[in-house]
Amino acid sequence: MFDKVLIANRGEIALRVHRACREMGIKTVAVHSTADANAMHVRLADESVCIGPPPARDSYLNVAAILSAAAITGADAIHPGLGFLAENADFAATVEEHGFSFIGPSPEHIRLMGNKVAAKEAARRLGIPTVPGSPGAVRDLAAAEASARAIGYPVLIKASAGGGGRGMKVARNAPELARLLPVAQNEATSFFGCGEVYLERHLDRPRHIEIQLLGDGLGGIIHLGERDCSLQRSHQKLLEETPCPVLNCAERERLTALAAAALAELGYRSAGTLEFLYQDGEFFFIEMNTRLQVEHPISEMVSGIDIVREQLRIAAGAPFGYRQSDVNLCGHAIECRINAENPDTFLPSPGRVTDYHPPGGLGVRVDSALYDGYEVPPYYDSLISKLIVHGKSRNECLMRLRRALEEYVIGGIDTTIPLHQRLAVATEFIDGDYDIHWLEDFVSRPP
Amino acid sequence: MFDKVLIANRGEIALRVHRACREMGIKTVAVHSTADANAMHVRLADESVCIGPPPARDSYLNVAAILSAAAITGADAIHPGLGFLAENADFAATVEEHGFSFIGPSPEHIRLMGNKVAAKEAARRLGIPTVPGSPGAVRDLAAAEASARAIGYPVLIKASAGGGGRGMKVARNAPELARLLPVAQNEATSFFGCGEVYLERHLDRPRHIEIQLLGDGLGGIIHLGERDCSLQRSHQKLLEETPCPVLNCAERERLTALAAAALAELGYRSAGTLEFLYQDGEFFFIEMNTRLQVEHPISEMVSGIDIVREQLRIAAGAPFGYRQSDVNLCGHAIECRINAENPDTFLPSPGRVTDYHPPGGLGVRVDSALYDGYEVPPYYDSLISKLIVHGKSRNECLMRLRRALEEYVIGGIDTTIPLHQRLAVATEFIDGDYDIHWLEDFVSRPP
Amino acid sequence: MKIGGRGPPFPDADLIRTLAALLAETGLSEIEYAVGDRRIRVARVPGGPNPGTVAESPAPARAAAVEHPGALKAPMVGTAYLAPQPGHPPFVRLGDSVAEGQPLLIIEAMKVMNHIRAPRPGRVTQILVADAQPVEYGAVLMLIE
Amino acid sequence: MKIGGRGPPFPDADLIRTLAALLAETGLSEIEYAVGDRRIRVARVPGGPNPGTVAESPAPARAAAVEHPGALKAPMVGTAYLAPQPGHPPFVRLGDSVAEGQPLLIIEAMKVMNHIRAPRPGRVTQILVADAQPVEYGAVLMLIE
Repeated sequence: MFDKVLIANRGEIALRVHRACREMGIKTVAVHSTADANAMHVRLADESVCIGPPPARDSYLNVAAILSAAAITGADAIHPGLGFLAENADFAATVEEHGFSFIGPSPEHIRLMGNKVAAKEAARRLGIPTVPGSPGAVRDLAAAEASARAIGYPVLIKASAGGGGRGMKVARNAPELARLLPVAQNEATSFFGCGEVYLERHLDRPRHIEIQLLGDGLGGIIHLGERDCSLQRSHQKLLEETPCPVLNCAERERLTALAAAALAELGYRSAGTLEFLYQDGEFFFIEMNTRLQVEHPISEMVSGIDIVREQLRIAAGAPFGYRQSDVNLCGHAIECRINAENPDTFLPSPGRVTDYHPPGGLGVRVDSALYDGYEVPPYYDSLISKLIVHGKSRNECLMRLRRALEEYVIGGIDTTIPLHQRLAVATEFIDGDYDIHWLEDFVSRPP
Repeated sequence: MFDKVLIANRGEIALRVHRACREMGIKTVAVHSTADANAMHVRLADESVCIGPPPARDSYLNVAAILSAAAITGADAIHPGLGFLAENADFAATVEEHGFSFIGPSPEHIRLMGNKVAAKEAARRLGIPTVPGSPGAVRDLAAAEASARAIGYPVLIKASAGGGGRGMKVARNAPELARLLPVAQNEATSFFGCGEVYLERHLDRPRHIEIQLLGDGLGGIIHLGERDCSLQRSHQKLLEETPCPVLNCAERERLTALAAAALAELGYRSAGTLEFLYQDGEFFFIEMNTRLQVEHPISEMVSGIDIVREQLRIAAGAPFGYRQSDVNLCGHAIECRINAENPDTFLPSPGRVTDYHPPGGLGVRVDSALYDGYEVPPYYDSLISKLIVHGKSRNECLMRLRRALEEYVIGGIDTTIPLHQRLAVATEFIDGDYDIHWLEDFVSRPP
Repeated sequence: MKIGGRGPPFPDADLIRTLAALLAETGLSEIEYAVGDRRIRVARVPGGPNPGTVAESPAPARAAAVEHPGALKAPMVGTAYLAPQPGHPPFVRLGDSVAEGQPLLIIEAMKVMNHIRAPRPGRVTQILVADAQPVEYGAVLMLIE
Repeated sequence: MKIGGRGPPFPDADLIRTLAALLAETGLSEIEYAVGDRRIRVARVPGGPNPGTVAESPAPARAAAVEHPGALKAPMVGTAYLAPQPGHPPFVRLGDSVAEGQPLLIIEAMKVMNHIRAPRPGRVTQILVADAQPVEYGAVLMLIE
C-alpha cells in the first residue's frame, strides 16, 4: 500500500480522499492555491504545499507544480479527485512517467472515453445500446423514411453542421417526417450554410440513470447498482438517489450486467460510471466518466463499500476482497448537493460562513469542507456540501432528508438548502415522477 | 401512530428522540428547565414548555410539571429518554393513568427489574444464570467447603452485613478457604458487629456484555446482538463496541437466545437490555435496564434498526415488521462518550462552547446537542456528545475512529476527546484485551 | 414558550387583547406571532388610538417584564384562568389596587386549581396572560407595582 | 507550508540559521517549529548576543516579509538551491549588494533548474530559505532592499 498520497484537488472531494487515506494509514499531502491556504483539507493533511495563485489553470490545473509538490514531499501516488485533472489522460500518463502511481484508470481508457464519438463506438462494440440514429446524413425522403423505420418514431431531425438545438425538428410519424424534412433542411442551410441532416431517436422525457462500477484492471468488475441523476438544472445535477424509484428488477439486472460485462471486456481499472438515458423501458448509453463522481456517496451508503478506499487499493495492485454476490444493496440513499448559490436566482454566493451546524444522528452523512468562519472563495465551483441520507426504504429516507435539511445551518451566504427543502416535499419528487426536464420546470415555479 | 410526543428529557437523548419522531411525522414537545431554554432540543421541537428551575428534582424529575405540560400542549404520548424518570415505575403508571401513552415498558416490568434482588430471582426463574453463591450464610467450614464445591473456586467470602468491599476475601481453593474463613468472620464481626458470611463465585477479570432487545409486548422479541461495555471508569461506561471482540459465535448465539427467550416469557414491551458479566466462557446476569441506553446507537449501526423508532411503533401498538431472521448484524461499531470533563482529572468542565466542528464522512455518526456558542450548564450530567463510527471490520472501525477523533473540534471547555484519542491507539484496546478493571488502570498511567 | 397545542378556538380574542396591550406598552407598530400553523399579526398605525400607557422605553416587553421588580411569575406549568368560574368577572382588572394575599388568578395543573395570590400590595399595571391560556414555569403573568 | 517529506539530515544547520535570523529580526525570544515528527526550538535569552538588526516591530516575521516591498517570492513549487553546484559558494550572502538580473538562487522543478534573478538592484537583507529545502508557491525567499 502507498505511504503517502498527494491529493490534487480541493474542497469536499479533497477532504473525502484525505479521509479514505487516513483510514488506511496513508499520509496525505494537500496542494492548494493561495486562495485555499485555510481550507479544511489543508488543515487536516499531514503536509501541504501552496502550488499557485487562485486561478485554477495556475494551481489545480498546473501539472508541473503538482508534480513538483509530489517530488518535494516524497509522495508515491496522486489522487486527482474529480474535475480539474481527473479526466486528463495526458496528466495520468505524465504522473506515471514521473514514477508516481495515478489513482484512477489507465490513460488509454481515459482517452478513449474522453472522446464522445469514440466512446459511443466502443459502447456499441461492447454491446451497449446507444441512441439509435441514421448511419450518416439522409439525402432524401425515401432514405429518411427507411432510416426512421429502422430507428423507430419519434425521430429527431438534426443538422449535421448544427449545435445548440437549433434547426432540430421532431417527427412523430411518417407524414410528419415528410412535412418536416424539407423545413429542417432549409433551416439547416440558412443557419449553418449546409442543408445536410441526419436522424436520431427522439427521447422527450428521459431519465438520467448511471451505473457505478469498480474494476481491478485484470478483468474483475464489481457494480454497485444504479443512481438516478435526473434532477438537473442547466446540466448540473442537484439531487441524486439510489435505487432509481422507477426501475424494475429485470431492467436493473439487465443494465448492470451489460455494464459490468463491457468494462470486464475493456479490462477497466478503478472507479467508473456508465451514464444512460432511460425511457419507456429502454436504455441508451450517453457517456462514461472515468473517475470518481460527486454522487458516489449514495452508492457507498447502500452497498457499504468505500469507493475511494477501493480506488486506493486497486491502484496499489490489491485484488477485490469480495465478489459481486457479496455486494448487498440495502435501503435507499439520497444526496443533496448544497451549493453556495441563491436558491431562486442561482447566482453564486461566495463569502464568509458565519454559522455552521451540520445535521447529525442516524442515517445522516455530511461530506463538506465548510467550517464556521470559512471564506468560500469566488474562484471555484459552488458545491460546498453534500448531505447524504440513508434509510431502509425510500419513504424513510425522504422523512430523514426533511429532518436533516431542517437541522442544517449555514449562515452568512446563500445556499441551495431552501430549494432542497421545497424539493423534498414536492409531490412529483415524492412519487418519483420526474425526468431530466422536470427540475427546470420546478425551479421556475413561484416558491 | 401518535400525533404529538412530549420528550421528558434533555441533551443529546432528547434530540435523539426528537429526530425519530420527526422522521415519523410526529410533532414534538420539548420540556426544559430555565437552564436549558436555549438547548438544541428546545430549538428544534415543534413546541416547548419551561417546566421549572435548573435543579432536576424541580424540572426533569417534576412529574406534575411534565404531565401539566403534556396536558396544555395536547401531547398523546411521553417518551422518558434515559435517566431521570425513565426507570421510574410510578411515573410510567401515572402517565398512563392520565391518559397518555408511556413510550417504554409496562410499569410492572420496570418495577420488577428495578429491584435487584427480585430481578435476579426473576432471571433465575427464567433460566438465566446469575453469579453463583451460597443459598444463605455459611455457618462453619464444612458448610463453606460444601458450598464452595457447588459454586466453584475461586470464591469470594462476603460479610452478610457488609458493603463497600470491606471484609471480603478471595479463596482460590479449599486450603485457602479453611485459612480465610475465620479471618473473614473475625473481620465481619469487628467491621459490622456480626460475623455472618456467605460465599459467591469470584470473577477477577470479567467483561461487561449486554444484549439489546426489543419486545412487542405480545411475546414477540427481537435481539440486536451484544455490546461490550467493559471500558468503564467509576462505573461509568466510556466507550462501547459491538460485536464484543472476544465472544465466539456459539457463545453469542447461546446468550442472545437465552435473553430473547426470557423476555418472550415475560411478554416484555419496548427496548430493554440484559446486562451480564462474562469470564472464561460463562455469563452471569447482573441486571436489566428497562429503557433506552446511551450506547444504543452502536446496535443501530450494525443492525440498521432505529431503536427509538421501534419504541414509538411498539408503544403505538404496531407489530414488528420483520423477524429475527431478517436482522443482519453487519460490521463493527464503536461509540465514544464525549464528556465535558478534564481528560486527566475527570473534573467537570461546564461553560461556553467557543468552537464546534463535528467530524463527517462515511461511517461517522454524531449524536450531540452541542452547537457553537452553547453554554454547557453545570446542573446535569457531563455527556455532551456521542461519536459513533461504523466499519466493515473492527480494524476499519478503529481506523475510522482515529480519523474522526482527529477531526472533532470542541473548543472552550475540556472534553474527554484526548482520552479517547489515547485509548484508540492503546495496544490492549486494539487487541480487545480488556476487562472491566482495565480502563481504571489505563487512565491512571501517565499520558 | 412555543405552544401549538389544543387551546381556545382561533382567533382568540384574549390573545389579541394581550398583543394589543403589548403593542401599546412597547410603542411597536406591529407584532407578528406564530405558533405551529397558527399565525396572528396585530398592528396599529402611528398616531392611531392608543388606549394604553405611552411606553417610556421601546425595549422588548417580555424581557423587560421578566426583570421587573413587580413581575408576578408562574410558579408552575399549567393553564391560567383570570376568573374564578367561566363567565364570572375576573379576579382583577388592569389598574386595580390589590392587597397582599388577594387572589389574582388560578393556574390549573394536574386537575388542581392553584390560586395565585398577590405577594405584596400594589396596583396591577400589566396583565400579560390571557384567560384559559397555557403558561410555562417562570412566565410573567402580571406586573404589580 | 507544512512539509514532512524527504529533506537534508536533521538537525539542519541552515534551518537553525534561518530561525536564528528570524528571532533577531522579530525580537522574539523563542521559536518552536515542528514538521511531521521533526521538531526544532530556538531561543535567545533577552540581553544575550544579537547579531542581527534590532527589530522595529515584533510582528510575525513571515507575514511581515510577505508584505515587504523587497520580498522575493518563489514563482513556483520546487527545491531551492543557494549555490550553483553542491559544495560551491552561494550565489549571494547576507548583506551582499546585487545588480538587477543577478542570479540569487535556483529552484528545481520537474528536473529543470530555474535561475531566480534579482528583479532590481539592492542589498540582500534577509535570506529566508535554506539550501536544498523545498519551497512552495509564493514563499518569501529573500528580502532585497
